Amino acid sequence: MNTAPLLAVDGMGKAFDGLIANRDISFVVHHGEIIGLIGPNGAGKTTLFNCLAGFHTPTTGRIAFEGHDITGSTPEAAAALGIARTFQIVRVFQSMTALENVMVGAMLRNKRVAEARDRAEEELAFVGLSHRADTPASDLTVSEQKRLEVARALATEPKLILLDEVMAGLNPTEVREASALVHRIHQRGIASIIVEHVMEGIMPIAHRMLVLDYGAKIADGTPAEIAENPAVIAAYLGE
Amino acid sequence: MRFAAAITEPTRTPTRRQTIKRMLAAAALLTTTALTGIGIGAAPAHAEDEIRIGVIYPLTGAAASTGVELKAAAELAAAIVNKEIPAPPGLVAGIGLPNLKGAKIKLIFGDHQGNPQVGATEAERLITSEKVVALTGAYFSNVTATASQVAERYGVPFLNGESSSASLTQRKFKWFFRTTPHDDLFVGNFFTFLGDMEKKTGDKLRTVALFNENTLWGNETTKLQVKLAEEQKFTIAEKILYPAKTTQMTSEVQRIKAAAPAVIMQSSYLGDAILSMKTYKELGFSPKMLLANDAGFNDSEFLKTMGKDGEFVISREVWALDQAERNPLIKQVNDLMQKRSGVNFNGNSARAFTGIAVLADALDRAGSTRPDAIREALQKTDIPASGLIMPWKGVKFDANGQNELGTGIIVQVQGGQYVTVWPFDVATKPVVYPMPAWDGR
Amino acid sequence: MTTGTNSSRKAMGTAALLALAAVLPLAITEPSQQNFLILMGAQMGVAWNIVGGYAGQVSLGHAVFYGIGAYTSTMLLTVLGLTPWIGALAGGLLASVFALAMGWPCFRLKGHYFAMATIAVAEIMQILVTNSDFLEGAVGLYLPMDRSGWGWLIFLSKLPYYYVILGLLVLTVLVSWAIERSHIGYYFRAIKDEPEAARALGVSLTRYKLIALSVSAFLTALGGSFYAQKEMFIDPGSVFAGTISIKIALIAILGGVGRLTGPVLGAVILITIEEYSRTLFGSTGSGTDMIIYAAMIILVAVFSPSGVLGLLGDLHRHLGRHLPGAKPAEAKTSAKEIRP
Amino acid sequence: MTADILIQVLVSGLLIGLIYALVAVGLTLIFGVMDIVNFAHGEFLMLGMYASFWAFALFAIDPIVALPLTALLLFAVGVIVYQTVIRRILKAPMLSQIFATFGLMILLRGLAQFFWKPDHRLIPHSLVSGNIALGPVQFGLPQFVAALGAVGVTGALWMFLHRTRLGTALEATAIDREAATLMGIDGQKMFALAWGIGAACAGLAGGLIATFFPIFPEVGSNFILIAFVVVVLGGFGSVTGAFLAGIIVGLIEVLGGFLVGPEYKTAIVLSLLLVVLLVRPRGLLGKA
Repeated sequence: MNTAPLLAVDGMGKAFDGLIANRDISFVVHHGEIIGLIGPNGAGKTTLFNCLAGFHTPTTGRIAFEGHDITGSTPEAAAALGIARTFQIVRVFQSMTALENVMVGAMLRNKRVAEARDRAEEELAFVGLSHRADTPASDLTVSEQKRLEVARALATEPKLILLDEVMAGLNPTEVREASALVHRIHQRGIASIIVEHVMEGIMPIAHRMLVLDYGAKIADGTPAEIAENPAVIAAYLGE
Repeated sequence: MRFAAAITEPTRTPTRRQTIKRMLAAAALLTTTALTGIGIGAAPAHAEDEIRIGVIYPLTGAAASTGVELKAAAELAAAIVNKEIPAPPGLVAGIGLPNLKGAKIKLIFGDHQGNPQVGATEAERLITSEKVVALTGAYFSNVTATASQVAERYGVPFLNGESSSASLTQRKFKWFFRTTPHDDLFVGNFFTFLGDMEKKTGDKLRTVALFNENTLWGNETTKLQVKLAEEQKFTIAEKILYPAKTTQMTSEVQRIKAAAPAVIMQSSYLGDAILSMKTYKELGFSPKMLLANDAGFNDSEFLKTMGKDGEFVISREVWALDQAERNPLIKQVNDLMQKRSGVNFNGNSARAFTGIAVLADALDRAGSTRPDAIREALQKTDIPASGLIMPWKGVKFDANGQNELGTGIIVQVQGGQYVTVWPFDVATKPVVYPMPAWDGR
Repeated sequence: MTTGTNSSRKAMGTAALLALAAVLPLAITEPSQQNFLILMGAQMGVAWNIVGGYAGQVSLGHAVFYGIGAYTSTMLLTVLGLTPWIGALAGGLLASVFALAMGWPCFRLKGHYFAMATIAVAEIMQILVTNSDFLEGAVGLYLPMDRSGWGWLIFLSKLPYYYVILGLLVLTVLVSWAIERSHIGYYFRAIKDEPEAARALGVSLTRYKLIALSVSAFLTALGGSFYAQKEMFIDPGSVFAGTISIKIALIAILGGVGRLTGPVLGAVILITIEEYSRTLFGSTGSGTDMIIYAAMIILVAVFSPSGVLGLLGDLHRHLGRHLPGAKPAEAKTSAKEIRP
Repeated sequence: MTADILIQVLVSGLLIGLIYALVAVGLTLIFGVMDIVNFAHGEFLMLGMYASFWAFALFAIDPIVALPLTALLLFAVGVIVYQTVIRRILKAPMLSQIFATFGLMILLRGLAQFFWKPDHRLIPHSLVSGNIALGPVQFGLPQFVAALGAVGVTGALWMFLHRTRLGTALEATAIDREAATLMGIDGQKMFALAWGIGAACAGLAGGLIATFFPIFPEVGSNFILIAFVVVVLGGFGSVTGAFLAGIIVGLIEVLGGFLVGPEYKTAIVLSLLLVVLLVRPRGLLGKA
């Protein structure tokens, strides 16, 4: 059953007031795959995320999720279909505890508060934050807040999770933990696309890498292939 | 900047100093609240021979200047009843309260701020905690409406001296009495006056513009004016209800100017009255006659602020100083007012004075402070014209509590004074007609 | 400490407060001391808090719902002779529908722009009603005094009104409490904290903001119907006034927004100050009452920016820090406890 | 309707619109610099009117001559208000700030009534009084001078913000408070300056309006709603936007009042505001 791609992006482009952020991007993501999305600053990675998650409407091209056209759908519709995301700059719900944050995610599939709480507790345990469940989210460290966002996204029971720089600013131990977390997400059968600057975090675990430069896709292949791709090297060195 | 984010409690922990400061503030706040609460909660001790009357006026807010004036008039009336000031002979209530063994009345004032709910709250407070035996006020018709229904529920007489909304005495209330004539009579007078002027001058004054403020008073007036205009074959060239608290009246005056009526009938409170006069002048517009419906145009402040530009305005009134020629009481009591507060009476304050005087008269005849006794006395009120400072035929209430003997006069500003110009038999000066153009003054 | 025990403790506190309010008239027989203005203020504040506090959408035009409630029940009573029990319900529904119609476009606006739009809608509505012949325009409507009793919700004495408004307050608090505990309450707070993140979790901003506004509108309209029944005269200037909108918001802000008991506390303090400064100093005609009232407001804003409940929170935190054996971390969480 | 009347209506609308603009620029400036909505702005206007009145009544100084004095006085009031109240609520939640400026509004009204009585006052014969007639079009000299003053003051404010060091610093603070602080601009000083200038603008407006409008403690409430509408229509924080919006609001109000009916004139202006907001959610020239 996993033969049809989970996500198919075809010729997608996005322009803001004439400024082109994404151009003619096409790729597919299969069920459970881990995709690394890299590129220099301003290459259009976050714009691509925003288009996939329904925050932006692409100017051209199509996005299909499990065969359904979701081009220009809303974030809430994308979430309902099974696309979850985290934010580059963390956006936890400041007035809530860590547990309550995750409960909001869990409520997408189950509106009962008690059941959402159970579900949220599982996800907090999954990311290793059980001991901080009743701490106000605003009192968590940045690294904890990032994990909290992951737990919150997972609680929506997604098929695809978009992780925006979850490893930025972490120390080497934390990076290893984060990599392990991504791997465990994969083991649950959830596909992920990971925007990351921390290469040592992403290269070992990604099944495939996408490279963007100036809004266009310049490479798509295994980490090993990417590492030797002249265009990629040029893009990074030319930075 | 988002409200949403801003509402979130600041995440920083307050320093200890701040916390202490806040605690002190909280303590101060709560203590003050509690203290004021106790201060009010304790029932005031009254002297036995003191009869308390509740008086509700707008003492803060947009109409505060009028309210303060009414308060002064009411206090003068109380002083006369209490014989702190010798009363001119013949004045109603001038004899004090002999049937109550010379008891003194004490006015307890309440401030309704122009707000009907506050008016009702004040009425209730005055009745239940201040133990007043009767209420008077409240100037604004809509506040009188809510305050008097509280009195009705508690079975306490409410004597209204200066609200002119006709509907107030159509409610079949048992405890509500009104000394002033209401808008039915006033608006009727307008048209009679115009008819009389046509006969006198031979001019046609059949096209009128209605220019009224858009609250209860102006709205009711408009309805009556439309009705009477139709009945008496007047043409309404323009009908404007303007919003209160306006910053400009240009569009209003432009419309009236474009409609070119012979007469403007205007109902405005003070601020709007001044602003409209300024706008007439600014746009160089003067109709043959500006017929104002009391209120702002007759406020003591109106002429003081307008100076010469207020000349020739014609307004309906219930009181004028020049009526002293016919009734010496008017001048005598006005002198007392001058001496005490430094201002002359006007229609509003004279009616406020009369309200307290009529109430005191009823109190004395009741010989008791029981509400039903006072009510009965009020129903039997029969004060002759000679006892009043109003140019009325007297005070006598009909079944709805409306004074049947009230009349109106029409005055005109001439030489910085309001002079009576109608009815012609009581007029002291002829009408200056037509109103001179602004550049011809 | 879990949220469960926390919120049930709070619910017990609120219940105790309301129970106290219920027996208060037995102790205080002086009618003017049975201050239901406080209860009316609290009811409006709690209703406003649903949209302005929990969902963080600051409406400064709530008078429009209040007015719709007052006019609907009064028109149904005077024209059709319908009991206000039904009239108030109809008014609430109408206000909800109006809230949906106005929220649909207005919720596209953010922050001050949204607040300003709500002011504009309320002012426009006031002008339209003022000029509507059908609604008797600026003249207003009198309620008939010849009927009374529970069927007509018109009473000659004050006590029944006290219990009606107390009941309405209880209903409003219960609705608010139920929302707070349900997924809707979590969604409201999520929308207020981080709207974009909430959307990413499948929360439809428009839908939940509309829910917040229409529930709040419904309850506010019930308050308006009550006003009409109590004062027995309404006109546009007294039920659609902008000052009502501001006061409703002030009550919630003073007590602490987004907390169940905040507006109740806010009403107790604000209305008390307002009433007593007026009764003590208002009769002088010198504006002293306004000065005192205003000074109090400024003091609260300056010294207690997150409302009196926030102040109590600081107090709690401060004391907690100095209790023997209390760890700072615990003191900190305990301060958060009073949050919903 | 003849062309004459239309021109007359438009002229009147333009004149009052310019006055609205002047009242609103100070309000929008304060908002732009520090994101605080000042509910007491109408009361600054009121204080400006009273300053003119007392200068006239006590020292026989004409309101027009007294303008610099009025501006200085209100500048001081603005700074004092900032130092005593606003400075303490800078970091407070937005709602508390609303609460504080609302309290300030009531306080200033109360103080005005306490010290100057609730009476309506008018400056009877200012230097500028009387009418100007241009063919069939007539308008008051006071209104004309006030409108000119509005253009002058707004122009001067614009020049100040864009052509002087201090003004540029103020603008920089408005655009990005933190970046400005990093550049060595004293934020506190800028805020105090914004309140001073904002209040001074309201004071100047008061001085100009005082030549033809009655003066009383509650007069601010006549202007505040329109001032808010102008600020929002122009876009919070945009001086140029407020200037344009003032003119638009004045024209629409007078024209709408004339054509549709004066009872609906405020409703027309507010509806215009709503329509503009639906198309441009940040007003005409508001910052994103």
